[in-house]
Amino acid sequence: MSVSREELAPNAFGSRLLALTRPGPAAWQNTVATAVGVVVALLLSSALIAATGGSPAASVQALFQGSVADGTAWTTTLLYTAPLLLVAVGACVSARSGVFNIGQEGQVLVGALFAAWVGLRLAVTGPLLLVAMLLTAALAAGAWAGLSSLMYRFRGVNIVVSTLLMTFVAQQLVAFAVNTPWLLQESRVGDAVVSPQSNPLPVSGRLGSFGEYPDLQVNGGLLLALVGAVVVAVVVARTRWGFRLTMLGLNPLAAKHAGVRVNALGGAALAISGAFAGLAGAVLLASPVGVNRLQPGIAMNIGWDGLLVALVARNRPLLAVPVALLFGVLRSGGGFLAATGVPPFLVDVVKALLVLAFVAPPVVTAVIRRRRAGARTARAERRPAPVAEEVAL
Amino acid sequence: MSAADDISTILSSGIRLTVPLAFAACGEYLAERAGAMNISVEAMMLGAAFGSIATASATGSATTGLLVGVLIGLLIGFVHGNLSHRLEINTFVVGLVLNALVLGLTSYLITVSTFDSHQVAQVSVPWLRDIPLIGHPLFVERWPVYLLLVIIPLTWWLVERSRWGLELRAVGEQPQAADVTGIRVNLRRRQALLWCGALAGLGGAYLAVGEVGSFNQNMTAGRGYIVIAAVIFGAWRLGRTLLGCALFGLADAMRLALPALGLTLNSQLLVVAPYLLALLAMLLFATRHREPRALGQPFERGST
Amino acid sequence: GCASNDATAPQATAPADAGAKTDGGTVPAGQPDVNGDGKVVIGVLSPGDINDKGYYQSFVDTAEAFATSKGWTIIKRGSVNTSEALNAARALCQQKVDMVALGASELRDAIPASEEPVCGNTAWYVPSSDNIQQTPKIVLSTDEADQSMLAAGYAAGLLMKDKGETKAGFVTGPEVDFTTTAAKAFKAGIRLVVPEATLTTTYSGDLNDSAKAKEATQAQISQGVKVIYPYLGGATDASAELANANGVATLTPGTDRCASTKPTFDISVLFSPGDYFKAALEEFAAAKLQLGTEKVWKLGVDPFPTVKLCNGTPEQNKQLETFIADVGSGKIDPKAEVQRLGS
Amino acid sequence: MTEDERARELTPPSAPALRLRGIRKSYGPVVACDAVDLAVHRGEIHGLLGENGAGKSTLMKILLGLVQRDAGTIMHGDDPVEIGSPQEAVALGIGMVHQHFSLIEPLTVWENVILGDTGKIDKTAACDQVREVSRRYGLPIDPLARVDRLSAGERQRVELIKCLRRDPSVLVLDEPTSVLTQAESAELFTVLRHVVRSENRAVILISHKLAEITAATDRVTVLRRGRVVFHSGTADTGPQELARRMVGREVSLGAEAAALGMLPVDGPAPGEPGTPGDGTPPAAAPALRLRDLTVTVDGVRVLSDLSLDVAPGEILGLYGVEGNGQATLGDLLSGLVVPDSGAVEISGRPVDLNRPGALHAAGLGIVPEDRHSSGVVLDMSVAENLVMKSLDGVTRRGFVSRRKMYAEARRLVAEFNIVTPSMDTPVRSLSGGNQQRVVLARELSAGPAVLIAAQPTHGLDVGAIEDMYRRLRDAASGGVAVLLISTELEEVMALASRIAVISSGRITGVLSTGEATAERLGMLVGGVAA
Ligand SMILES: Nc1ncnc2c1ncn2[C@@H]1O[C@H](COP(=O)(O)OP(=O)(O)OP(=O)(O)O)[C@@H](O)[C@H]1O
Ligand SMILES: Nc1ncnc2c1ncn2[C@@H]1O[C@H](COP(=O)(O)OP(=O)(O)OP(=O)(O)O)[C@@H](O)[C@H]1O
Ligand SMILES: [Mg+2]
Ligand SMILES: [Mg+2]
Repeated sequence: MSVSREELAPNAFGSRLLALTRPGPAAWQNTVATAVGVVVALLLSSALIAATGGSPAASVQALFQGSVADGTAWTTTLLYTAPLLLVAVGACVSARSGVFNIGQEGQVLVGALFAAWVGLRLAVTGPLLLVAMLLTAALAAGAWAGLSSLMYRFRGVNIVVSTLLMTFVAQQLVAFAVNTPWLLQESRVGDAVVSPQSNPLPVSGRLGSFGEYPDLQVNGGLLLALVGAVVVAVVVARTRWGFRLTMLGLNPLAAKHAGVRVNALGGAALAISGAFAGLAGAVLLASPVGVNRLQPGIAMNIGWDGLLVALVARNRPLLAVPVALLFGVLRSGGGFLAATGVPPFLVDVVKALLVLAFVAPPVVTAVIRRRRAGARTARAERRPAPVAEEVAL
Repeated sequence: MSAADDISTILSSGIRLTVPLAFAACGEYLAERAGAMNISVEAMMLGAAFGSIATASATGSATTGLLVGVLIGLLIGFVHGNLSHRLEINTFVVGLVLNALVLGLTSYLITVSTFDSHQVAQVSVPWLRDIPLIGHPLFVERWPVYLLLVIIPLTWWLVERSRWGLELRAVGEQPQAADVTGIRVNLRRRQALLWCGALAGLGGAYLAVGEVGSFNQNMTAGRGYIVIAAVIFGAWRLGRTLLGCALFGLADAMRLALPALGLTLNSQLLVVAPYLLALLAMLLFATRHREPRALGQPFERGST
Repeated sequence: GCASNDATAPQATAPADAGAKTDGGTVPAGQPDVNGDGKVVIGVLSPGDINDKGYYQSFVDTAEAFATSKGWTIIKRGSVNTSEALNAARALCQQKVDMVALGASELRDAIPASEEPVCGNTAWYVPSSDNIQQTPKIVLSTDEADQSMLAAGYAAGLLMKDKGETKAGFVTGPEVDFTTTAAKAFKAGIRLVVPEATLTTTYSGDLNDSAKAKEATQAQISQGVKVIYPYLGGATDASAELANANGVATLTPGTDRCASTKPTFDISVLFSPGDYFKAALEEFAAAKLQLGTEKVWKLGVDPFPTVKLCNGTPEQNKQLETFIADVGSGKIDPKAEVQRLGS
Repeated sequence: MTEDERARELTPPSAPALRLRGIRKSYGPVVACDAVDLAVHRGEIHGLLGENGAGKSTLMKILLGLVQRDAGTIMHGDDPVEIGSPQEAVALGIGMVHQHFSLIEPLTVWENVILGDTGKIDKTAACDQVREVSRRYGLPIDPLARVDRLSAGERQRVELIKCLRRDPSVLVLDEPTSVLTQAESAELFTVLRHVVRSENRAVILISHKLAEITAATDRVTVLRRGRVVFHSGTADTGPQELARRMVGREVSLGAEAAALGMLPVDGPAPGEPGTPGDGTPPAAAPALRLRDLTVTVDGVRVLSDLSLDVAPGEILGLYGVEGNGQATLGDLLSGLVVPDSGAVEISGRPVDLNRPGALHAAGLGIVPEDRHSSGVVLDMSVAENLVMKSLDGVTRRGFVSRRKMYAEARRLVAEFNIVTPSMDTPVRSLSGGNQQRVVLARELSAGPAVLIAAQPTHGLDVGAIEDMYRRLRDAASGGVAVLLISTELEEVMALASRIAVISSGRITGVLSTGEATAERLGMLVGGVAA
């Protein structure tokens, strides 16, 4: 038996940390490839702006102005970051368990729907109302995602497909709720036109915040999301539950074999991911500065983007924090693009290209390495073999 | 107005709403049989719709537009294929990103440009169009509709009868086994995605230069997802998949025509119907036994 | 226990009478350069597609044309999600605009921003149907959809009567309050002329899905409808073209498109937010725009809203003019007429 | 063997049908083939012998164009050839029956047979060809049947037909007998002999079983760690020498014979747990009792009324040909499958099979058949893999204590001689033998009353196999009831005191090692009750 590394290093955790900082050749290549990818993504976006008569420099300036230039801009950025991070953290949990949930957009909506119902209809006052809203949103969206898990468990319905389809169901559900007076549609005042939206939440149903707008104001949702990210990171990395979750994700059969209740655990992971998305929905609804009404468009693609955040962060909850911030920056900065004459849709293009830039490199470097080996093989084929002495048979 | 005319109207309308779905569904069906689960079909349709109108507007020829639409579908299929079946990036991730990218890009471009409206010519088949009930719906259509008469049998033949299709099915079921038999698994999947791209592109382009004549932001409005629902609803059989498309198309036609006949239905329920039906189909008929076994799973030689 | 929905309704607006509203108001110093940075910037937000060649585009186009003529800068942003309205408005304020103009009342959720310090030195222009609460920071511009739609129906009725038709159609997007009330008033207008007329209303679900709008239009045409109102956004032209091809008369949703050749329209219904906005911009340029006021646009009193026949016979034109004047003079009460004939 | 055949074998035709020279292939640091020379002649069955991982399959994949070599030449007749794809190999007349995965189950026989061809599909012609080939070689099969409805033996026939239809001059079979009963193996060898003798083709038969090589081949080449270490006419050598060449050291054909795929020359030493009994279970109360287990999958009875008792301290061998329900039994005892009816009792107490982890909790340890898919988590560390079944022991208030985990892992690594660079090394980068030791260490560390070892030596080299045998014997002598599920006759003969034979999901007989002869077992395996 060889001497193991921990025997030399009394602090095993420290040595693991060290190992993280010591990049292997693959990590180094990945970093370079990612950097190249990001540059390419930005160049492509600039080319798009230039080709359509805009100014890339002005666009960058606008993005900067709108997202991080001052306290006000930061406030908006953080307002977007919070739900993005919540969705992403949830996505990390399900992805860790090997379940790919892509229905977050719908789960955000379901969360917002139920939070709105509780906020507007439950005769609770004070901070309890907010707690009830958040809890209900998480439970409802968790159950919604859990449905996909049940469909898989009992009928073998592919989870990716069912979570995707359920998104469209959720959209119509919300549309129905805000178009139906006995459900959540806003009250008619006099004979005024009513819109497909709910009444605004009472003040007690809104999230608190720190700091005074227009200076930097940190919304309560962000705190919730950060706590969520840390808790999930610790739970996944350190607890028995997290151990089982990781095992399930890496090898479900072995996990089952080791006594893990795979269906329950996988279902729980999916439900938790839905619950986080639902929380994001409630946070969007109860934003300390916001519309505070349930509207069909309330999810604002936060669900899809949050999923992308998790992908870019490679399913690591703590890494998702800066990535969610980056996506928040792009969103809030996008609001400033209009001034440059560049359509804000540019942000969607940049986002998609950036995701590719982050997701592709590890795969690409792996393939290049494989190709190199292949190329060597191809060259070797041209070379005559060393003639071994004739085998007498 | 007679009942026959009403039926004829709804039928016509249903056919027009079905055609773009049917084109794309033929493509998606073939791709899924090869194991390539491809949610970028929405991107293919939308990109093609944009490209076809932009081209038609620039060249004045709707037919050229249609062709360019097909090319754009092919391009997206090519990109998807190379990202997920050469570089082995998760196919769902690629699909999501492409959908977001194309939606963003077309919305961007339509904001900075304006296009004239163009439509391909209508064909009206003499005599046949006078058949009661189905004559008008079936025989007075924009000409690309009749491409379906070729594409549906061709798709069926390709999958069920051609050697290429046999290999596609092998690749969709047991890629490892197909590999040792000498079939290039990822190449076949990329080819399947090209076919899917071309047809989804045709569907999207038809929607733009056949059906509507113009492009507006997000004009496919989720039709790509309906196509995926149709393939699932059809349990990976071509006939049933097309039946699904027709069902969804007709349901829409009914929804749009019924008010004119004096009836109304809950619109949310109707919008959501395709997705609910696909989910129900999966729940009721245990489709897991019909699903290509390697659907959505990447192939890498040497892994089991 | 559960609260009723209405218990949570905002305790708003016992609608004050219009006179009181227009009286007050403040004229911010330095108009049009409200924030005093030496340049005039108008920020426009629109909930719809600002290239729809119709309602939403007209607003932006008007603003742009006016601003250009004055040498002002304009920032325009379309397709703003209602849930994003507030942040979008703030972004404008941060960019030091002198005026924030909302393209439609759907974006009313942006109004709270006008109270925030970031938007301290900005004028606000808000189109409204009458459920938006007046605040000292905003100019409201109100028209009653009932009036223009009733007149539109009246005009359509005139065409139908002369041709002996009784069937009219109304194609619109989602089935929501503003579309259903519009349909109701349109129907009432038609029935003022052709009492036995019927109106078919089809909700395609989406103001911009051209394919579905066309199918809805086609279904109505097949049912023998001879006048169709494509009350749509981006899908308007597709629907109107189809109607043209079938010899069915059409109306415009908001703008004057009598000159348009593809598609052609028979009736222009003018309630374009751009036209109202232009008036406000003129006041703004002349430093006379009073914040905290509401301008109510009345059919028959103001130049807009109004309805005109593109190829009307003198007889028809005269009847329409009379009707509009009667509404303006109060001889006809649109609300009551809609109540009476609209259902 | 007739005089005529013997004569032909001794004077092979001058030009080999195929010759490999200096073939080299490495996978990263692992050199799978190193300067391999090999010549095969028409009219002979050429045995390719080597331990697991010696590079046999790799060499043949190179020949088939599935893997590109790093260096070397392939001579077809007198011409050097490049083989870039299986199609090119087919064009050169090389056909292969693969060790794993090569039939597409949802397709029909004829579709599978023509898969990999080029040109238009002609169903009628394909079916006719299948019938023709199957008649010619005596391999009856329905060309229209779907492959997933066929038994293992029938599938092997399809593979053969698929190859033979293309009229190959060289036919390669990679470990073809592992899924076959003795009768089916005999049938296969008859066909091969026919192919070689009357049709003058060349056959390469790959195996790691000495007995098979000596019985069926004319000529033999031995590979060890990627190199050719020996070649000879089969008649000119013997098991002893082949074994020595294959393993690289002197081995006795007594104790180690089973690890080499030979029946032991002399039985296990008396007094050992594997002592032959009389076929009746020992008097002690059984530690493991399987009662009438029935499992139905897709309407097919995979296990029917299977009952077995295993006493503490005994090794019971469950012998049978692959695909007769052993895998399902293994899954059942892993908690992956719940039976339709029947019960499992451990130490006299029934186990609720619906509860995950119940078997483990009741004192059952298992070395699963496919360690990669269910034994270990390849991407988790050695330490994590070692504790994953006994997490409670290293957990405090829900948190996994790394200190305790490493302590436990270090203890097991030392006790089971697991060679690993560190506790944090992913199990993926351990060798097969060490991965298997990780599994065994984990299972035995829980102090089980019952140990199930399913194909425990698959893919291990002789040294690792011997180690495994020793540890199973030790476990038994320590009072554990061991159920050894194996397809290797030699293995069960060497280890078990009683042998139960499984065929088509039922036990066809239980014999003591003393009464078990290859013939009697062969009949039981074929489903004939003895
Ligand atoms: N795709 C691969 N990547 C990396 N290493 C490989 C790969 N295929 C085989 N090897 C390694 O090459 C060596 C030879 O493998 P090969 O499959 O040729 O052995 P074999 O003699 O056929 O063994 P068996 O009797 O188990 O079939 C082994 O060490 C194996 O781990
Ligand atoms: N898939 C793989 N990935 C990484 N390394 C591998 C892989 N397969 C084999 N190896 C490496 O190749 C070496 C040889 O593997 P193999 O399974 O042939 O072991 P072995 O030499 O037969 O040892 P043992 O006697 O323990 O089975 C191992 O030590 C392992 O490090
Ligand atoms: Mg200024
Ligand atoms: Mg092998």
